[in-house]
Amino acid sequence: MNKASSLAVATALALSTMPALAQKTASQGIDEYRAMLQDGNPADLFEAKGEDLWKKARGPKNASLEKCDLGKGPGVFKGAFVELPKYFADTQRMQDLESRLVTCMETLQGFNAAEISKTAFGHGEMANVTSLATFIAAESKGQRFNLSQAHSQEKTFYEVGKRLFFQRGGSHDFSCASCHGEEGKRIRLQDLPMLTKNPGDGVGFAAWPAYRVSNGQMWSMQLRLNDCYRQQRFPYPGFGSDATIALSTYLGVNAKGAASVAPAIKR
Amino acid sequence: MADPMRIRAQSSGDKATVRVLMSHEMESGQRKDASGKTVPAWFIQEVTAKHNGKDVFSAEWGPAVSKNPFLQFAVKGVKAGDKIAVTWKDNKGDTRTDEATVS
Amino acid sequence: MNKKTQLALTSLAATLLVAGCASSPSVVEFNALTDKIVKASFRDQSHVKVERITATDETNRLCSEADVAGKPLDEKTAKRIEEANLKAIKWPSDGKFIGDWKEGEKIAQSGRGLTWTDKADDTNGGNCYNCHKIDQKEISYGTIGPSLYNYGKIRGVSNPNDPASKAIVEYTWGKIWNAKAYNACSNMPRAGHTGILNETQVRHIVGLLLDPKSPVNQ
Amino acid sequence: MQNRRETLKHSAVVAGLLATAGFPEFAHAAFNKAAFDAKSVQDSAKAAGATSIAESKDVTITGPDIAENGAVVPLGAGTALAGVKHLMIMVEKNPSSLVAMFHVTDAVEANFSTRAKMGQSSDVYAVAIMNDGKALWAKKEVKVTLGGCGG
Repeated sequence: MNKASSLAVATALALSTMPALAQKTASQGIDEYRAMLQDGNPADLFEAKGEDLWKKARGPKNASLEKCDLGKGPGVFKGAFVELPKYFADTQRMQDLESRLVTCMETLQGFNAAEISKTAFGHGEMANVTSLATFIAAESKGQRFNLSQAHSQEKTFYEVGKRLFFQRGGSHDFSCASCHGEEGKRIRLQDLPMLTKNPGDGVGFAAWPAYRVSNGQMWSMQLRLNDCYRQQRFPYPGFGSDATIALSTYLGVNAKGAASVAPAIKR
Repeated sequence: MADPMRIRAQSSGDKATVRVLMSHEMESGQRKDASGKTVPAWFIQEVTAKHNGKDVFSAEWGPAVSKNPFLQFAVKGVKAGDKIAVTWKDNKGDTRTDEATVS
Repeated sequence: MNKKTQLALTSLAATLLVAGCASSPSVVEFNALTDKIVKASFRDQSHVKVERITATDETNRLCSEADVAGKPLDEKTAKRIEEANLKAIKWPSDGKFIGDWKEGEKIAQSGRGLTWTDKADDTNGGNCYNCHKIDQKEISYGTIGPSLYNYGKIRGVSNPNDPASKAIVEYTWGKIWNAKAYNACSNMPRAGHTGILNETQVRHIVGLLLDPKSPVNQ
Repeated sequence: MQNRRETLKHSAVVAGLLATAGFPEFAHAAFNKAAFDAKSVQDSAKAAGATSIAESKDVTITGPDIAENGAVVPLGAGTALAGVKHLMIMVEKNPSSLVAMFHVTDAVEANFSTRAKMGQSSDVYAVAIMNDGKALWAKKEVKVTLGGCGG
């Protein structure tokens, strides 16, 4: 295969020249790459699993989640995703999709909510929460975000979320806004959505849960925020904690009108 | 037991394009865990497909196929309503079969 | 702030009452509530302690508040912050500003260190390429910060040891050590000041940017 | 489109049936360990029965010019030639080149796609092993970039 290797060298040499051109080609090339992955998103596997988990009788009470109230009445899941987080009168608190699912797993199925919340992402019942969230989110695909700001608590969480978004700290002085406060920026080759306003359909808040090809994991919004905080060099935000829900409320309200593409596929 | 596959089989003319997603770790055998020990290879080794019960497709895979694998192929002489069944078997002997109706 | 609200703020469970007030809460109340929620929501993980965000300095606090308000710091406050940060810069102990650009490139490439998944004794990276174009051979660079390609060349540094280059050399060291000394609310971390990079590492980064032999200046 | 619920229902039934029946016998189903263990494109083709090897315009390799992540690189191999026995997808610079080997029958088109892991930028190959033992190949370069925060 002598010809092959000499060709390889020639190609490599050609690619190392003309960096300006290569740069332009790089972003186009990556767009092509992303397009190739759209057909066949492994998130489908998690969505199917989530649907199964929703319907299956499980837990100490051997019950399904089909009577779970995600904000639109017991058992209604279509369109629920694009209205969360919201205030729930029964728990008297703001909840996002995942913390609400955990509430239902406790009240309907008899699981221990505190135990689930302490479980690491990708493990045990927490992995099931992620699959369930993927299924519920997928049922609102194409719908536009429309979070309520009617309840005073919803407004309060928006204001707190805004403060969290701009909170500088950690060893690097980073806030969410360091990366997501301006338009058209990127980290390495990753485009960064500006999250202080509606960043557009299927971008930012409207793209998670998403399948991450880099590690082959399904990432929920809670994990997305958790890993943002990790990279921000912040301490660990508790699963379903008020901080994560306030931040989600801020992002969700800002995303008003953006069509959801969740579950998406990401780097 | 392994999680189900997602199979989409779409007919166009007299053939059907089959797209499959499989739930599998596809551990490469090259990776080290936190303690520095090599994680043993664990991957789907054989994939086969049947059209209405008849063998039509087979492939062998190595550990370099990505996690949660995707596969696309096209079967000839297929019409809507036919059945396509896909089976995988991994190097530990685990196997899984799922079936889809051609649309 | 009325007494009822104050009481409400004393416990997290009672935060509902704040919102329940007829009048909307004030900025101060929202700030206080945010602090409480932060304390209740974050926990230590590995070597990353909650103090990292509850015990932030005045620079971060004032800049965060300005960001929330959506207007920049007033000139006087900004000056004061910059002066305080400038004073805190540690200059090279041996008077040498220029290190090995090859080592600098490695540090610029590395995004490791100081997250809860990093080991406490890991060597930290500079995260530089995350935000800056530097060596133009690296196409995977970020755009949050300005391009640093040809950084020294553009500034006319042909010999960093020449007294004529002194001001640029010192500024470059200072900017990497403590970016807030020159721009109070810069997005850039204070690599030396907050202990991300040590003196030797900062020297290598300065070398990467200013050494005429560095690929940055080709 | 296939209804998800139906797929699941079928899956359960079929899985139950086949779990006991074992893996169906199929002419090509035996795993060609030598081909997968081979380090190079050429050795792997030989292990798959190739007696000679040459570049061919009649074989196609599809893949991105740049992959944002080496963990998932969509690759495809195809040919319109008659008399093809196997189609192989290979990544030259992987520890072992062979990613996947597809067996061509009259019932399927000689055109297959999957996704591969790539440790670094490399040439990727489609190799068609013909019935007469000739191996015909096509290749393209796929650049793997470092995405994200590099941490």
